[in-house]
Amino acid sequence: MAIDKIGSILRPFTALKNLAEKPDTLDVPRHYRPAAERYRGFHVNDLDKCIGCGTCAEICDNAAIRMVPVKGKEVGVGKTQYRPAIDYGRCCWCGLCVDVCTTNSLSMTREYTHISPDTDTFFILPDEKGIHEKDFPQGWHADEKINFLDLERVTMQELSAAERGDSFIEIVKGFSKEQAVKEASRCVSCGLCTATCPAHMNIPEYIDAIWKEDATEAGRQMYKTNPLPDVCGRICTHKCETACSLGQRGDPVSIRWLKRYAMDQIPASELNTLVNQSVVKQGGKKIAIVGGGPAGLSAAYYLVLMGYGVTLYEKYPKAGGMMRYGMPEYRLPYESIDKDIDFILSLGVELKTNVTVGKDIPVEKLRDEYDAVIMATGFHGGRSTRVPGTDHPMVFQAVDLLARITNGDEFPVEKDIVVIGGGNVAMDIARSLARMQKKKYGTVSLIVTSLETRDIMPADDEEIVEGEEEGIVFHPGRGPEEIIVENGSITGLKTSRCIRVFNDQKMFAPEFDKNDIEVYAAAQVIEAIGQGPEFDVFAPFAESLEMAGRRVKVDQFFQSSLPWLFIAGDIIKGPDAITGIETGHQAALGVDFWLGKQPDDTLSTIDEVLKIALGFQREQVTQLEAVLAAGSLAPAVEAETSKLLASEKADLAAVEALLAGRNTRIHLRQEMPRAVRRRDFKYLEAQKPIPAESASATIKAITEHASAGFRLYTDILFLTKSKELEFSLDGLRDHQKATAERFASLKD
Amino acid sequence: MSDIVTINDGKAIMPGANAPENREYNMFIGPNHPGIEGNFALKLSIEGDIIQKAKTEAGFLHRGFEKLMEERLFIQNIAIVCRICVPDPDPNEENYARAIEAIGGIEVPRRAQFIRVLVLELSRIASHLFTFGGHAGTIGLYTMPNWSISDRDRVLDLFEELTGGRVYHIFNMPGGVRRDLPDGFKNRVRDVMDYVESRLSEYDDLFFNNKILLNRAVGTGILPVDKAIAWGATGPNLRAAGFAHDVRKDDPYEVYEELEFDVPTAADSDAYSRLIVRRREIAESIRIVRQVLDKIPEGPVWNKQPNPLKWRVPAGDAYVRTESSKGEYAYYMVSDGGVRPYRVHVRGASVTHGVHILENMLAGARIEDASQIMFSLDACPPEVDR
Amino acid sequence: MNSGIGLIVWIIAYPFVSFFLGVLLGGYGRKLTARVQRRVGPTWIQPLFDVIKLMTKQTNISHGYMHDVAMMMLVGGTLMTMYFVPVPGFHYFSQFGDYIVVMYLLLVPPLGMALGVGQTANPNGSIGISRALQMLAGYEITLVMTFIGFAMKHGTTSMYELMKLQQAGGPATWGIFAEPLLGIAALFALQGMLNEKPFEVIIAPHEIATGPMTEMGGKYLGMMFIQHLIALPMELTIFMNLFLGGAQSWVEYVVKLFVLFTLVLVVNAVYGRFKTDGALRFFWKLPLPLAALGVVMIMANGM
Amino acid sequence: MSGTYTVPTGRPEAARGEKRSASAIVAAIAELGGESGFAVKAPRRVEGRVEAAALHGFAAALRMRVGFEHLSAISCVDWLADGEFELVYHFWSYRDNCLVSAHVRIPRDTATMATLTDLWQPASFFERDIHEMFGVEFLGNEDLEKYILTDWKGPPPMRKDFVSRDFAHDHFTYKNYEPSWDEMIDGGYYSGGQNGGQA
Amino acid sequence: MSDKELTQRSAWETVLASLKKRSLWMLHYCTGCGAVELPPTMTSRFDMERFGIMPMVTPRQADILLITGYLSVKTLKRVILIYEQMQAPKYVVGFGSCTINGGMYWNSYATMKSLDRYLPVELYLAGCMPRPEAIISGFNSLIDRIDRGEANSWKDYYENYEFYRKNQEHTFGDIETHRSIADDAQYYGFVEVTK
Repeated sequence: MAIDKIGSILRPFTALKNLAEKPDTLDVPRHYRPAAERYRGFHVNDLDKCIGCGTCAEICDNAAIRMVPVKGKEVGVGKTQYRPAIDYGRCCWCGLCVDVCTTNSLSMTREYTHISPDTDTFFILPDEKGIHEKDFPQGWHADEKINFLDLERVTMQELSAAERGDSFIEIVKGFSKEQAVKEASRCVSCGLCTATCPAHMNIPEYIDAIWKEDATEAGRQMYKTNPLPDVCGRICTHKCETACSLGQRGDPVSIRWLKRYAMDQIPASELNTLVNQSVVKQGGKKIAIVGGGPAGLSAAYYLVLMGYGVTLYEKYPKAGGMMRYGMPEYRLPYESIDKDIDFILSLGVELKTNVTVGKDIPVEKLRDEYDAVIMATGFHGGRSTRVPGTDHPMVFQAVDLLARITNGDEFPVEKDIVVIGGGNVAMDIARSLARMQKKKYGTVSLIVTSLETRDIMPADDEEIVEGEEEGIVFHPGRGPEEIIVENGSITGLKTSRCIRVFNDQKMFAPEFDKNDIEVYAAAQVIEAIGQGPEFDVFAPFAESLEMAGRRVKVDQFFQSSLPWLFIAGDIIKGPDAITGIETGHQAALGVDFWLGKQPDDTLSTIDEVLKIALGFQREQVTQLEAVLAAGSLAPAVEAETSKLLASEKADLAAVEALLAGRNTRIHLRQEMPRAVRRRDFKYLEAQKPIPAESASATIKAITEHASAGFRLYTDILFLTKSKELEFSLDGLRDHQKATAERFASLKD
Repeated sequence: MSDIVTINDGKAIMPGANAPENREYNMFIGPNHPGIEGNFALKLSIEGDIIQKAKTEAGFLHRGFEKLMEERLFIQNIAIVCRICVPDPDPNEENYARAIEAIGGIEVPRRAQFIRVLVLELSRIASHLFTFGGHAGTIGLYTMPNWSISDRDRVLDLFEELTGGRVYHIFNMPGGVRRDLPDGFKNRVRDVMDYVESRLSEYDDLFFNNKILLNRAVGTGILPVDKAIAWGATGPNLRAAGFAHDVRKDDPYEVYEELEFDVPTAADSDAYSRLIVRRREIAESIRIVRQVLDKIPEGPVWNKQPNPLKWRVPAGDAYVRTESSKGEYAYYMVSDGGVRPYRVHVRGASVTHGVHILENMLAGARIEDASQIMFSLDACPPEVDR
Repeated sequence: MNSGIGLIVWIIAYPFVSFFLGVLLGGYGRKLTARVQRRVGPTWIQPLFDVIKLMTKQTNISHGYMHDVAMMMLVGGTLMTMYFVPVPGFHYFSQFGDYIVVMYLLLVPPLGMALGVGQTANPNGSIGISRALQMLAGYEITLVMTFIGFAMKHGTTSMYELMKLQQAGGPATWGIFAEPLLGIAALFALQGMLNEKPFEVIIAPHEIATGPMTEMGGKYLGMMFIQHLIALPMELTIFMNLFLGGAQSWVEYVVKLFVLFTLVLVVNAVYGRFKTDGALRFFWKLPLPLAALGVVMIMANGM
Repeated sequence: MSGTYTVPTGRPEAARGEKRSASAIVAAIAELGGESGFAVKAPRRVEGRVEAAALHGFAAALRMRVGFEHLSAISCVDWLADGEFELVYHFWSYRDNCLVSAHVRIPRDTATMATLTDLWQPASFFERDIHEMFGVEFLGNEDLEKYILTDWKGPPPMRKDFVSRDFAHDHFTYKNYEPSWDEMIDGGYYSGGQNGGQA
Repeated sequence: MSDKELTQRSAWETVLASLKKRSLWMLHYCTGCGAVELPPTMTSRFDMERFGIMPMVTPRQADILLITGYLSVKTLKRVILIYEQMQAPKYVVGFGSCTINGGMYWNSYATMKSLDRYLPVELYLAGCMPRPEAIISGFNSLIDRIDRGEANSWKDYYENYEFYRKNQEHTFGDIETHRSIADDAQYYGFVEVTK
């Protein structure tokens, strides 16, 4: 070792050799010194790629990211107009936001210098260019190999093709507890699903509850907007999953299966405690609902909770509508339907089955006997291709057959069958018939043809795959030409190749290549190209009822041109169960509005805020009035206070008007992704820990701060986007400041 | 009274503020004083130029880390733990990650373990180089900090390339590390190691063999081995007393067991010994780094952990120790099975060196040596304050 | 030039010339040190900027009357000394005051500083002053000893005369070559006088927070800087006059000044500082005995 | 300061000798009598529970008779729901390279504990820290005056019922930004009132 | 600052500013973790002495007060005293997130959140912590501001002392100052401030 403990006088002088060498100093800042390839510099964000899920804001340990609504950003399935704004008065450049980004739109550049006396410049809305609009090379960015997010979903256990091929036992086995918790843990709680779900279910909330192994809470969250969670947990079209932010780079969360898992954990006997609704019978007001499908049941549920007397008319022997009569049992076991329906009925809904309104009981009678009628008759009429031969008795409508299967009615099942149609109903009937063929003949010989090619077939992909596993042969992209009938019996279906289904205007206008002809041998043909309403029931009002195309025209309250008649379900929107549930809910609210009662069952956040704003404003007015009444003010102060009082009163009126227009609630819920709403209120959480009871308690605590009142208004403006409100932001800001100061002076 | 600039508690003490016959007077060193490592203060009671009594004062850097960690998610804490010791941040990340791994039974891929060792040793080199600069500064040899701190910058460049950050790396994650080595990184590490090694001999010429250093440091601040153990000295300060305890050897973690290195010790336990032990540790660290580069296996660098927003660590507790450049660095973590740590206790290496050992050693020392003694202990105030 | 208008011009201009030289030397010193430290360093006239900055600061602290007077003493004393040190073309005052006067006057600035710093009541400042006074016991005695030797050898105490003698005799008679023992001792003393490492114990930022300068800010510190910059060439000139034969032209003067200062600087750059007692011990152990030996040898030769 | 405590500076006899395994240490602890709840938790980690009253005796015996010379740390955990503080003493043996963690539970409302400063000097720092951060009294420790939180007037901050976020909100003010991209967003950005701030 | 003040500068002041900007001394005080990037900035790799910037030991001598990151309340108190002891003109430079909006310690009970509520801040540098290059750029930016006569933030402290005092008191309760700010304000030629 070159160290001795004697020390040296001369050796230090070797340092003088540096006099002849070039200094070590870098010529910064004259020359920019490039940072490393992975440098964590300022953020950049591809604003178009970004979906505004806000996961970056969630993971930020410094609360440095705030989601702000950017103008011109389209809102759609799985997209909000919100984008992250970053506070460099908070950021610690850890890059967790980049690593967790669901779309990989967020990254960091190698830029590292920002100097300013103005703190406002440290709060930026990063775009593709970065803080100074300069082109710096990319720095820290997402790594292919390191994924914070769980991009792969937990595989759902299913019966194998062999096990399920000849039986109607439910295919999906459902999650085990571990699987459910694991799947639930994948969720980033962005709430894009809520925005997309027709019923706006509190999806992140119930997934969170499942993750916390609290199925009861999950159920409670579901029943807030969906009284048929058991059913939806099985057959919902799960549009939410297309919106899921995890789907951007991986598999979306299995929201539907999680819902099913949670509801499976709750026995029917506990449903009542779960919902925990005390039904107050109002008496007097009675509502008739025609159709016991999802829409009717949903409307019945919410109306009965609001205290109306509800009678449900169902033409089949059992309630459930398409859920029962249009879904094969292997997808939706009857117990599940019964569980949901029995619970709704147990709340006091009167069910009249085997009653066909319009035939057994005239609609006029309902009109006269009840205060309102909700018509939710659904799509029970199958559509026909109308090609030659469709009048043959061995040509069936899918919906009819499905209902017959449910009812246990006998019908012929031939050895070779062709199903026309590429939707989920076609899959349902094809797979049901395949099972029956297997049972009867031991083999499956079933062909499905559809206009759409495989990639654009409307049926769920897993349905097609499973169908193939069960032995169904698919011939997609073929249009039916003729059902060949020989000697009175069907021998086959002649098809031609479908060149395209939609024209340039995206309208349904199929074109065929008549030279490309194929014939599929079959003794039985099933048409499953869509369903339509049966408007017989409206016949008496045909003249007075306004129509919008093939559907009944309704206003925002789902009220038809006949004031007593509300419409819900497939006949105005859809068709699918979850949309039916939502329209039923909205129609119930519409009825309630029409009948002049304020609903208070499921206050949304905006309502709570509005109410608090109201309280705050009233408090202001009361205080000012009290001050004025005391009368001990100097004349100048008194004049000032009077002015203030007047303006406060105007504000009060504005808030009252806003609250009175209850329709805002209905529509706002659809426009605002829940998570975004939640994030907007995150500042409230940051100020106080969230009390266990409710978010509203939190918000109430906030109103104690006069200054927070102002924030409240800005949020209302954000939420309502109400430009009509008479106060502008700037005015409000000054106004609030002045108010605070004046109050301070008044107290002296 | 006029205001004078030595500030502490807003009071300035005049010489002879005590009774006139008493020659003892009080003097504050710090928090604003170049002779103090970081933001820290010494209250000295002096007679002549002999320190009679010394009392440390900390808390100027207190941020309440242990509290902040309880209010943050497990993943969020990886961004803040490194801030606890600024010159040598990586033992914090290491401890935090390893505590969670111990509680949750999380495996770390071997490649990641090697990378962690690489990071820890580079951090040790950087920290020691920093200390040399500080120590040389206390005796007024300002050429040395200019050299060693700019050489340290070479190591920081490596960190920047590997982790994306110069000082705070935020690189260790429970389950592994955040990124793999960049292309060609090994060669650049080798280059820098060669460079640092070549510079060490120049340091020897300028600094470690400098007659003035020996004049100042030999025999200054002696800490006998019995006292070193009794007062809880660890790390280089303990080894300078001739007691070869090294957490890397005696409580091995990551892959230290597979690497060959010596534990340098010295006998005299004075300021010079402590300096020389650090000087030799750099050489050992370079040796370790080279072995890591040779032995590092291919493979993944991170075992996937759950979605960070919904990441629960099972209930349990763990006490993990790491050999930082300052000494024994330990974390005691308790998890109650939630998404946030229930309690994290940070036992910085300097809680003994920077407080009681310093106080004990200053008593009886000359005022000129106070600063040198503090730097020779390499006390890091943010570790004390947290 | 040592009479008439030329003299008046000199008297007025000399402080500025000296200050300018000090600035250049100071800047050179910082630049050279920087290069040893492998960095670029400041501009060559950086000390000028520093002084301007300090003198234009709005200084509103004063620790009392003595504090202000002391600053006058500091700069005034240095200026006074400066006039008695002969430089090429200007030795008017050195005929009135010999080296003994210079030695005496050299004590005025530290005294002024002591008074001023004492007023500030800062313990760091007090320690710094006590260190400064202790250091005097080190380098001042050595310096005086070397000078006694010279005076004995040449039989004069006039710096100008000594300078002239050396210039007449050529480099071989330069003190450093003629009396190497005295020369080496005086080099150490110069290092101490200039307060450079390893004898820089007065400022010692890490120990006593710049000692006497602790309480000085703005104009006060500016005054101290000016004093330092004027004293720098002056102290070097004293050494030059005694041991390097002074200078006959300004070119020679400046060259010698820089060469001499370079010697001081390189030592400063590669060493740390002694403790106060260490520095004193060093002076008493090496330079002082050397000087004494030199004196003894001169006495022996003279006898 | 060295005179404040009569801290033993000599090394105990038991600290020298052959290296023992973790299970041998468990046995050695059991031999001390009274403490049988110790078990090997992980390699080089032994853990057990000790009654509060017995801790000092246990620690002394551990030092003198088993040879654990190094007090690595004293940690405190606030179990608010249980109404207890848990003090965890981490002892390290240089002889055996093994850590013994002794867990002690004390009631939260009357939190007192015997000091270990007479055995280990480092205990002084940890105890003062726990006193400051949790409010635990250490009987016999003469140096419990405020050290880190000298300017602090609130409750001991590490207690679970103290919420840092609340405190920060009540006592400090956050920035109100008026960013330049205000017009890029719907409704315009306004960071809110006095207490608005980000979160 | 304002255009008015710019135009009011005499030629002499302009020249003086261009000389004064060449020498800036910063107080050598590590208030927070950003200080770890100061040694590299001072030493040979980045060498800030090129710009005439040097570390200085006491507040009396310093022109720049660097707030290197977070300030615990305990340090903040000292920093305020230090600032008051510095000689005008003096410049506060805030390092990193923590001085702007609390940074990563936004929910800490022990650190202040916005520096400009306690002291007038001349410049902020973004970063956690700013790299030496950024620090040097920051100093250059400060030099430019001095050259242009814009670096007048310190005046605000004496003109609006009430504001700062109020915030200081809100955080510390009562704070004992060494200097009479009213006297200082008078000296600097501002309107007398009631203490």
